[in-house]
Amino acid sequence: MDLLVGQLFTGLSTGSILLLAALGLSLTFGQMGVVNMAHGEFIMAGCYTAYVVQQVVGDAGASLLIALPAGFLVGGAMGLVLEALLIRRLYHRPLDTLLVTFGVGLILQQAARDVFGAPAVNVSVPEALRGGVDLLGVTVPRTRLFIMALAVLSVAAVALVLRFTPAGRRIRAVVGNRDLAETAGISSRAVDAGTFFIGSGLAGVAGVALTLIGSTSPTTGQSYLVDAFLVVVAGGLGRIKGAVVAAVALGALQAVFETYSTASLAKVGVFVVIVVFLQLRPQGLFTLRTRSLA
Amino acid sequence: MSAVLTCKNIEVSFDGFKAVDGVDLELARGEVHFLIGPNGAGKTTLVDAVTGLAPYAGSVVKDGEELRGKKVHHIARKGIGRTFQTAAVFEHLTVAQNLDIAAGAGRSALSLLRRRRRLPAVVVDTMDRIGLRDAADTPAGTLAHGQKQWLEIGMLLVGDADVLLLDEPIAGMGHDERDTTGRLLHDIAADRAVAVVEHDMDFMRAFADRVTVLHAGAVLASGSVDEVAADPRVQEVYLGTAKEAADAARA
Amino acid sequence: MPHRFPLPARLARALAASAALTGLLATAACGARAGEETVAAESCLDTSGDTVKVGALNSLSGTMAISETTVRDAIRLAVDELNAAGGVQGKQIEIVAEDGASEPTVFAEKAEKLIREDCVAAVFGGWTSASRKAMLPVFEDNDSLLYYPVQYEGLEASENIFYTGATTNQQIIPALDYLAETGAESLYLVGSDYVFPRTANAIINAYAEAHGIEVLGEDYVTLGSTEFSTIVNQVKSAGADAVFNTLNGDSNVAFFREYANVGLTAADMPVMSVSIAEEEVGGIGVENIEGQLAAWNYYQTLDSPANSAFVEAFKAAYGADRVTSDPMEAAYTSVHLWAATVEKAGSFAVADVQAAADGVSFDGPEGTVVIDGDNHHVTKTARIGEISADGLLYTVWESPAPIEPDPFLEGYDWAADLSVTE
Amino acid sequence: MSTRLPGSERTPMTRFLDTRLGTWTGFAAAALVLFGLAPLVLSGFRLGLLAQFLCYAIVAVGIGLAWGRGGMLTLGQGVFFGMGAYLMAMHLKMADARFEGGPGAVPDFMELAGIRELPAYWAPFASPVFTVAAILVLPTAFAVLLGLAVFKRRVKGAYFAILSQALAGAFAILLIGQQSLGGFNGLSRFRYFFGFTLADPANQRMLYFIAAAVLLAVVAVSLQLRRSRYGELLVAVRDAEERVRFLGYDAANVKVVAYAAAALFAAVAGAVFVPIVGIISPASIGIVPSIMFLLGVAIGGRASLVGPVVGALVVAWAQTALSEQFPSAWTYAQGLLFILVIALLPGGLASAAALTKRFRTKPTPVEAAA
Repeated sequence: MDLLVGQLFTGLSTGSILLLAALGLSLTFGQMGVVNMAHGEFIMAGCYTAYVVQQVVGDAGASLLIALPAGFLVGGAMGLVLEALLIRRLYHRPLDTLLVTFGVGLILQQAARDVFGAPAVNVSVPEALRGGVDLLGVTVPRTRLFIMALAVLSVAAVALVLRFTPAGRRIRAVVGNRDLAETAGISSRAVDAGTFFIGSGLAGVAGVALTLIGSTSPTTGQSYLVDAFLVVVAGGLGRIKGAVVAAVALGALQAVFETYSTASLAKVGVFVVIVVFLQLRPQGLFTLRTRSLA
Repeated sequence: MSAVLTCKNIEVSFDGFKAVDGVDLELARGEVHFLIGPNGAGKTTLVDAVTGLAPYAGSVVKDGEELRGKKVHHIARKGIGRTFQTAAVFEHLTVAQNLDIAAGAGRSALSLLRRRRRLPAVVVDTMDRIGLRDAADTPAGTLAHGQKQWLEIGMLLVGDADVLLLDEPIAGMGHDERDTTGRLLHDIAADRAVAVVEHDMDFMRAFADRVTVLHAGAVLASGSVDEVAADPRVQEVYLGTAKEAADAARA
Repeated sequence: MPHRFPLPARLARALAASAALTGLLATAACGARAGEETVAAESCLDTSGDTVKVGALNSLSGTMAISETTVRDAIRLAVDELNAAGGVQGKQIEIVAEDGASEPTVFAEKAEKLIREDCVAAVFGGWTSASRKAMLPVFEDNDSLLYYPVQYEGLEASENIFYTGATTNQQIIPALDYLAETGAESLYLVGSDYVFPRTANAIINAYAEAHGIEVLGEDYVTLGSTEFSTIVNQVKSAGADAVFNTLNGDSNVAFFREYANVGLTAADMPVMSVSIAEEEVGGIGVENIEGQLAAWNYYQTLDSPANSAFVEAFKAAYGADRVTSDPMEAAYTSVHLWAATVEKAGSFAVADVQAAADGVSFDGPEGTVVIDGDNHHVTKTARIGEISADGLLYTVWESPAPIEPDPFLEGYDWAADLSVTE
Repeated sequence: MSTRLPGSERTPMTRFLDTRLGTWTGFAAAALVLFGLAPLVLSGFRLGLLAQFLCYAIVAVGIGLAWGRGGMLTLGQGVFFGMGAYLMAMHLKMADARFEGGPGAVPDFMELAGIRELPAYWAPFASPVFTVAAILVLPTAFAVLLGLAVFKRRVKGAYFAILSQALAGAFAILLIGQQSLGGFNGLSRFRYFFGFTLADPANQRMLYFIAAAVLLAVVAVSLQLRRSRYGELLVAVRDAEERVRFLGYDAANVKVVAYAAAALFAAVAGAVFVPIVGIISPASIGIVPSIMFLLGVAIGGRASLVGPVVGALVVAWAQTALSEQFPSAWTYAQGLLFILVIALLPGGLASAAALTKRFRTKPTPVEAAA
């Protein structure tokens, strides 16, 4: 029983971390087909935002509350700049965007190294989030509960924005059919910029949250990126629902593999499962219907 | 004239929405057969289904062979060719290369690995036929819009397709080009079945041998141009078109 | 279109041509076959001038740059000291610096460059075992010298390498002795998935079996992994007396945070780490790791005149906020050991240095170290340190005397049949 | 208006090289430089370095084919490079063990890791013939299987890129966990290469010649593929994959051939790389090294034949030359090169000559569809 609950919790927890990292990607990848390899560095920027805020504010609790929106703004602003300077020019070359943003990621990583130093820096966990809570016989760290709550909150916020705000409706229209949306008078450029802002902002939020459990160093973002991409691929293009299911499934899968074999083999196992899965559903879990071929 | 291609009770649905709902269609050799209907009527989806792009229920039979469930390239090899709304030619290859590829679906692996020594006669003839002989070594991407459409039709001709499904072949063409295209269609329909998805009513009236009107995924009317034009339901649908198009754009 | 031969003929002709060409060149250029004597490349070391070059080969970019840049600083400090004191054999020492870029292949390439193009007398550097393994054949084939300053998994001895960091019997085994002395009867092993942790854990398993200690679990994570939920839960439910931690780098941060967050403390389940030094404590956050143990041979807080001088000189050179750590000290010591050996040999030549090495000693920050001429390792004092609230480590136990190096653990019966698990 | 593909611009030079005389002239000139000039002017060390770079160039030729001509952005070439390298390294370790310890001896690193029994899958690598066959067959077969699995299901574009990247990551992790393949440290310390002593400078020179010959051979194969009808078909698939399907071709097969060829080239490069550099470890084949293979290709011109070769050589040289003086600046430079070349000069250096009037970012249709 303990083991099962522990497993379940670990799966959910790993899944929520993956989800936080992948949510923004899913938006930008889904809408524009843009593979943003610098997304990991936006997460890292969020981590360092948390660090800087904490240096200024001092109190760990207050600084976390400030850092979350600050991280969103920092990530979002970086996304806007990236979109305006580079991605906008490359919309018709999504594969090239992948390499260009990889270059951006390299530069951001090195910049972090030069500004903050190569060693990891410490972001203190607020007193209220230290220690664990006993749930059904297993100790659940509060930081992980916090991250799960944040993931749920982020997904809910994104879903609400997409569903109920005019901006969200425009985004969905562009995802559904870019050309048609344009003929209906929606400026897809403005929508793209907006999406990129939100998607990158979510990376920043993820970064702030991840300081609670992981290290803050120039390479932090990189370690989440590949897994996040796999979530998006498995989840299907542009589908938040798909990303959620895929993240939790991958998290659980990883946890199970890890318990019954080694953590290294778990990574390989997850990859194999995804390739097999794509045999069954080449376009991911949930796909949008697209009418035109070309 | 006998039907080359027979579609029976075709149904295509996406996420519960029936884009094509029980369509019967026969294409016969020697006819230029127009498929018309308002946006969202299911014309392109029907073509997608026949060519293996969209899964469907029902039956498509060509020369006595059921095509449902076959892969796209197998269906193509059965002699069914199609074009797309935006001309799909290989922009970075020359006209001659485009046609050579289209002519060569049956080539052996070894011959593929060789360099092309001379153009097959059918490619040269077809270039004459579609008026692109002088543009043989021009990259297809630099052709004028209409020329691309012709090239695409030419690619089906060299490939020995005897059922041609053309999706808006005159979109963006000038008046003279339309006439040329129309004559070309009749010319190639002599020994083939040609279906044309089109919005342009003048063009349809000038060149259609037979017309099928689709609306909301079903066949509304079918027959000669005059028969169809006289059908009150067709008139009603076409008066409503402007409103529907606006709705679709807002969705 | 010009006439062409059919493909098979042309292909055959091209293949024949390239095969013939290769064959021709192979026979024309072929050198010694296996078993024949080969002449090792002649050293181009030139000692006729006022200066002698040495190489410093550390990663200044890539993932290992964090650690290796600090080693570079220590090497530079030692060379500056030598030069200020009149040089070695009266000659000033000049550093040729190269970046290993955290890539074994780059280490091999740069080592070869230092030896063959720059004609250095010796090279100081390397950190990961992979980098050392990559450089080893280069130094052997070119008959040159490498001074390697980092604790490692042992099981190696080359004529062309001097190992100035601890081997396993100077770090792992004393750490186990300490845990056993303080009453640990069961252990849980957590490590990164590479050679050092796997070898260390093989030793720990053999030791445990011989000393009646139970190993309750053994887990590996990918290098750089930051997901420790499963492992920490397993550690917790296993309830071992202590954890032996061979994690490397950023994984430590995530591990200790998770560890603290599930409510585990140094008091109820201490963690003995072998890769956490002064440099790493800051990133983990002192509040997450206070009271935990580490096993090294040197801490910045060692109380000796030699260490005070070293720490002072280092801070003066690189900034008051810098800390000194074990690998840095070992690198610093290695430069002085080389100089002392050259002085004893009266020559920079590799063969002379090798011949003179046995018994050469240096009174370094960690105490007196002596080169063992047989295995080219050095004697070292083992020290267990506790991480304190100020982020530094303080010695809580040390071996009564410097421990002789025993890289193949020949002096330990229980280690006779070590086997690294998959 | 010109909308030619970057890298396929017609200049008098490329026109000449396209003739039969031009082709032979090109190869002769390259052979003269590689076999004549380079050994004459370069020191033994520099020649060894060049040999290493030539291996990267061999990988680059394959990437040029798969990515530049076939539109498959393969971020996982390190996998095939690593396969070839490890297969060769296993043979070298076996040969060393047999030579020094007699039959039945296990390679030195295994002995140290406590592996006393030779794992069964190692045994066949004692045979040089088996090894060479394995290098030529195994990675290619793996690429074919993987290619069929993904391309038949029409996984393409960014999906394929991400999958190939994840593959590289998974492969590196898998290797790190295999103690019987040297784990994280990889395999190193080779003494003999098919009976020749590696320490001998004359044999090191021989290795250089082998690398150069392999590069020329690979370029020749790639050239033949490009000029053939298959080459045109491959470009057609890149530009409009569905269109090709509607013409009756199985586009997946077309892609698999180019992907497998790229894999074969990478594997051969890896096999040659090992005796030259003396080590292969997971660090050389993971996600980042795999992407770095692309940098040279992009700079040189992905769609051109010689561009990737030149690009790979230039990047490798720049890395060696610059990274020692400015380690951090080199990382910035890498990042900037990726951005500038791909955003502003998608055809790479190969297109720079033809790029006289204005800079174009002409969309290529296949990617808009991806």
